[in-house]
Amino acid sequence: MIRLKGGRILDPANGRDEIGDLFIEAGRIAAPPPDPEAAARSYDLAGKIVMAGGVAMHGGLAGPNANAARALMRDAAPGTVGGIGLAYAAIGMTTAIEPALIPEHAVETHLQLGDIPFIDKAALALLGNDDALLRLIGEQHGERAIDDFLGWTIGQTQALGIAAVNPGGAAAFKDNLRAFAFEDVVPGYGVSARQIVEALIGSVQRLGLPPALHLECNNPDRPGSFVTAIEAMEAAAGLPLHLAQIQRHGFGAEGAEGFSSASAFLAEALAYHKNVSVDAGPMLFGARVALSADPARQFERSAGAGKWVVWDGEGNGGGAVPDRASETDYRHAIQWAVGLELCLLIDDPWRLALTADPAALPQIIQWLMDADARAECIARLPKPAMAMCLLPKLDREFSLYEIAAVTRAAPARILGLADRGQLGIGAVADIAVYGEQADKAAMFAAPDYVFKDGELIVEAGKVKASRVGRTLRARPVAQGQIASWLAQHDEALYGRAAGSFAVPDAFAGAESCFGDVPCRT
Amino acid sequence: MSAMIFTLRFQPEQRLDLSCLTADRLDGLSEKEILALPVSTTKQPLALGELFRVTMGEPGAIRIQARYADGLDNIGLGMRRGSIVVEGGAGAYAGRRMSGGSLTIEGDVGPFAASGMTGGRLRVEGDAGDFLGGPRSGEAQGMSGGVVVVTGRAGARAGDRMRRGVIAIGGDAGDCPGSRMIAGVLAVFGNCGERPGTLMRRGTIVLGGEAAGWPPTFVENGAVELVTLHILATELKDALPPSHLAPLKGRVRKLAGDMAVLGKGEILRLAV
Amino acid sequence: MAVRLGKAQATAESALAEAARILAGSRLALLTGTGSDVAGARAALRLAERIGGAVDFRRDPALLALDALMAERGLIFTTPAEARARADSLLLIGPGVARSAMLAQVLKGTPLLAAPDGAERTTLWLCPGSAADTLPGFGIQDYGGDLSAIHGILALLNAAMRGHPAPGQGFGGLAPGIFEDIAGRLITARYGVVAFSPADLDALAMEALLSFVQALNQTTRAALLPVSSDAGTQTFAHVSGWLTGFPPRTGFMAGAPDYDPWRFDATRLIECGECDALLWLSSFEASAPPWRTKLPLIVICPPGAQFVRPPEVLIETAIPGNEADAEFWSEASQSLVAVKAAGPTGGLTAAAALTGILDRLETSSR
Amino acid sequence: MPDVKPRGGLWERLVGRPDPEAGGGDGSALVNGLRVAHESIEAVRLAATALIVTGPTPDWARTAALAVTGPTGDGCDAGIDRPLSPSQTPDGRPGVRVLFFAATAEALELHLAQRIWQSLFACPGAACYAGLRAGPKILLGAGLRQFGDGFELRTEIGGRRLLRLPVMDGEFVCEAKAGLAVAAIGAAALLVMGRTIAETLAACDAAAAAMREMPDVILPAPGGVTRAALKAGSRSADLAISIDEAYCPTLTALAPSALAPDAGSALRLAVNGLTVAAVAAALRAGVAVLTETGAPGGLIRLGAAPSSAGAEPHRFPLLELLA
Repeated sequence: MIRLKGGRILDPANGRDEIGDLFIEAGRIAAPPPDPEAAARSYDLAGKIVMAGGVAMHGGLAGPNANAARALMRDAAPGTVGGIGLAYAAIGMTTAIEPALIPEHAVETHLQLGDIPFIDKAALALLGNDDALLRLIGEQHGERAIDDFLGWTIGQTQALGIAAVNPGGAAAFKDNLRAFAFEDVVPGYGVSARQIVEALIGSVQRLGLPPALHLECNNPDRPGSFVTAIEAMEAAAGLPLHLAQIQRHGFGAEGAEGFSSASAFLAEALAYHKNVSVDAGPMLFGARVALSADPARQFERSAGAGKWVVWDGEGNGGGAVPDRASETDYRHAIQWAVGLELCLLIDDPWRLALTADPAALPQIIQWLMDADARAECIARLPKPAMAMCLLPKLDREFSLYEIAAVTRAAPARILGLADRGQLGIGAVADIAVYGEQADKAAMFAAPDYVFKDGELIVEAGKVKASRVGRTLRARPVAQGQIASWLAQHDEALYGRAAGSFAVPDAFAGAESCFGDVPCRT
Repeated sequence: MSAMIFTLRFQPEQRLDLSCLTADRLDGLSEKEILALPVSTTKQPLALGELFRVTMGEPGAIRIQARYADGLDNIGLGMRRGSIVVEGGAGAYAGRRMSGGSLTIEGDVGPFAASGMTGGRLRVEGDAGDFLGGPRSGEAQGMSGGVVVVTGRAGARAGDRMRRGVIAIGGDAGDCPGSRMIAGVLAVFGNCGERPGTLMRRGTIVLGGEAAGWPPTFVENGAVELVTLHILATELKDALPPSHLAPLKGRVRKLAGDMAVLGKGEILRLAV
Repeated sequence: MAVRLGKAQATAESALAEAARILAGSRLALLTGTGSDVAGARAALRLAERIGGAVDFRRDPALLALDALMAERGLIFTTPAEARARADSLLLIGPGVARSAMLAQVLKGTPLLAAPDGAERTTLWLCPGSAADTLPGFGIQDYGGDLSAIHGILALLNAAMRGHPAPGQGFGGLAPGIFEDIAGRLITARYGVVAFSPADLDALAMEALLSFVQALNQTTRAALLPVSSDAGTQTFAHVSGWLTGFPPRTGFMAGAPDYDPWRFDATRLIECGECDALLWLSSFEASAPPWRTKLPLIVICPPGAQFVRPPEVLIETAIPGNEADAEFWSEASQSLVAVKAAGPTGGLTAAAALTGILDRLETSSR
Repeated sequence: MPDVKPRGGLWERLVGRPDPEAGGGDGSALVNGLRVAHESIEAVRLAATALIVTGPTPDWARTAALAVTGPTGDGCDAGIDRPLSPSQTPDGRPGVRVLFFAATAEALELHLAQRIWQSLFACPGAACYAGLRAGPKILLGAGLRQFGDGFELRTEIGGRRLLRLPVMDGEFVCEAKAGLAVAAIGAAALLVMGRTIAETLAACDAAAAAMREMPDVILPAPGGVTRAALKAGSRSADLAISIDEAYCPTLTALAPSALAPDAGSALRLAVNGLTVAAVAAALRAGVAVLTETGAPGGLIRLGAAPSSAGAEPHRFPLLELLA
């Protein structure tokens, strides 16, 4: 038994903010033993902040688009799976989600996830532009068929849930439609984005998948994109829905440049639609590679880029486009502000998951906790851009408790991962211990201790133990009646056996790395 | 103060990485520290002092005395100032990413000389290998500044994806000189191989002799005298013999291309 | 499945120990061959890192050029399945596509997604060479053309599509007007796919094709479909990508991977005598190194390879997907797939052999 | 630069003028019979640059230089600095170094663009390069590119970024940017008074010739000498400037005069230069010729021309130029 003694425990899931002890046994948080002094190891955490290991909701960890980004970054510093795992672990994030597993590339995605060290992973299978789903909806095969198809997809791809990125839009892009709004119809199917979203939300709910539908809406980054996001919220009709990367939908068309912050509208709509959770990933300035499973958006972005990868898959596809976010650029300044505004305007931390590249997260936490740090950055940005934003007027500062919520408790709850993001008895002993510092960026960049499954993996910036985590998956009960339809469909259209991309329970020569997450009932 | 001289005593069983021999890297180092600099390119470690005799001097003026065919890599890698003279040949990546100063190789150089160079002067008094001034595989752009003069021949793809600067080759060039050029000036005073200027977007290729084969997407645009080539002659007047440069001041035939892509480049043929 | 030390039969244990001894004593060991499955590639990279060796499982210059193009300019491509279902206009370049079973799969399909009314696909073939008759029954329009003039042909095709001035006469065995004709068909297509085998083209020709397709996408939709079938090397490139950040040719002398396709070219390393030990890994086919060399040689491949000189260490292994479960690159889907062994033999896998060598190194270094 | 003298109040006009007759005690000096006043020449800060104009022959280079420096009376002083041999020009052809001065860098860019497009572009064989390469950069031929209508080319050689515009004899080559002279000054003017018009003009001609020989300066007035004296304001409310009656020998009885009593003529010698040192050298060369001419040559008084220099003009004490 390990004892973490006398730290300030910040555990919003259990309503705790108090000085106290934590006990770890067999990789889990344990009840205090009769004799606390008998613990085999004890860490004196007086003056330290103790939180659950972080949960990164929207990682961009693995798969063909990560490969494309690596190729394009070859002359800089391409990321490796080892680097990804280390980067998360080093800042105390112990679970990360690949939010766009492309079913046809499920094997490679899981092979890569399996090679990411330290942390636990999970993937969300991407649907919504694939012929099978569009056909099932368009030809009105009914809810049962769609449920079956989703269940089958989860099983084949060993995913935790379902995601959709620009539903219908990537399919329409193959038909040369360069923009696709919520009510637009995919040529050839007669199905609108609304219908796809409604079908997926309903089916995910009926299957009881741990996370709600993880939706990246249509028309991101454009002026007026907030309307699309609000349309999606309304389409959910009270059922759980998660809107991913919501900062890309916080734009209006006001001002001389026709591009402005509309985060207030989004935040107001969110306050009303309590069934909707979001993740927001405020951006940093500097060089970056835009990764996405949305080929339409990636092609739009490629204009002016020196090099870029865009590909059409059977469903989504995607691409990677390197660029640079510049402090002198009007649009980039607005985009930066909107990401932070949304976090600051959303009152309910339980419906907000903070997401960012691990290298960026500590800086973003600082901006959220420290209005002066924001003001410093605002002062460097174009004044006309800041005039079209709310950020200069927002003085909210996140507390440590709220940070614990949006980086731990809320994402775990949104994902349906009951055993993490919290420090209650029986929870997975994923724990990050930070030394309190005035500079929050420094504080969150370098935890004193990180425990994964009760094992000390990072101490004062040094790796103490290498380990490979689990990949979390759901196992919904599906009727399986779709199999024969799919077999016929894939053979006729694609000339392949349905499920040729299936991921086995264990890869060759290895033990199964999967951990099952119970479905909601 | 006098030059700092490095004399190779014997040829080792591996290539050497001599990127440590630049003014910036040597400044402020003691002789002992210099002798301990690693030059190995395999897992068998080698220190500079195991192979070279060092005469201490001013790191801003380096002389490398070595007859080791093409085994000395990365000479002048990233150099920003000072001068380096190699009495002998150099291997791959000579002058790669250099941004200032002057590097003179008195013999031949291997592939990727002046790769990614942004400034300074590289002079090769022998032949150069493939991809002179080009990007390393996987990099988005080649040379983007500075002047390269090769008095002998150059290999294939000289000036590949070049963006700025001047490359002058006194002798012949291999296949596809000026491939994918973005801008800049590449002058080949001898003949060249197949398809000069393939996929060039902008930029200028000067060709003194014949090409072994032409891309069909360069179109004839008349014969004129061009002041621009007078400027090039001035730039090169100390670097190449007057007999090479004289035709630059005469009439040249202009080919525009590559029409397969943007088509804003030109191949200027001398002595027509 | 045999294990040999020179000409002599040996135990796996002694072979692994001998291989470890050779590699541990090397100054610069080269790991090369025709590749392996995911587990084999992963183990080979771990071994290379451990011994500070060089890795070249990208010996095919064509695939290397495609990697470089992706890194330098990017790519715009689609998958075989999507091409089959959607391409209403298919342009084949070069004879190499005919060797691809994947391409035949694409041709067999009907582009239901592009033309729901059942319209036929238009398939054009440029420079088919002697392969012109190898894809019968697909109604392919054969334009002819001389593959050795492919650069000029692609250049004229690009110029025609952009409306740039270019000589109006024929080129490379193609009649005048053909370039406008082909460009016009792709511009008016709903979804055009340009399929090629990297083996037929060099880096500049592939870049010309990419330029063509990128420019087409300004007005209509089109994508490239590179056709390559080499499971072992493609698998290796993927695994190397996610583990090291680079496809092979990489070196691990300094610990961190150093990507340098020129320096770590296996043929160059051997011809210049820069490496002093050779590990040949070829999991899918029984093949021997193509070089005559006196270097100490370790071979890991299925039974049946013919050697000029018996390797110092020969470890025969099970064929991935056939004799052992494995994950590897599938030509048909152009992605990694997990394959259950058709007839599992329980024989040693490449991954097990390589991990075995690594274990011996760890033991001896302690 | 027009010589504009502020119109003062009545008090200044009647009392404030320096008395040209006050001798000895006013600190002036007498050199070769010429009274050199204890005054300071004031020069204004200007934005300036130098260009190298080249042509196929020395004559065409000179023609091009004259065309581009031709008087326009538009607030830009331009002139020839010196001819250049082929070995001194970037393209190895005969050339001429020319200087341009304007009130601000923005105005200078505007004038250069107009002059290059209107005269150099049309001049056969002409090309133009930066004559100054250090300092902050200004655009040469700003907007010239657009006249290329998409056929223009850009080439960089030897650190010079060249714009190449197709013309009927090949290409017009114009460097994209030039360095701005950060310490340029101008309108530094000597006021020369003499007995007769002929004597005064001859002396000024000789002085101007000596001044022009100096590097990095121009004498912006045609011939280097001007007779215009101007003041700010006028009796007519519409006019900003008018003649300055104080310096006109025909008005000595009608208005307070600033002329020496015997002076039958006054002329002004103004110089612009890229540096303070260059202007000082040119003034010194002029003063040397004038003092050598002195009273025997009919000169009476050498003073500083009235100046309109702004708040912080650069001052050259006249007596210090005697050395």
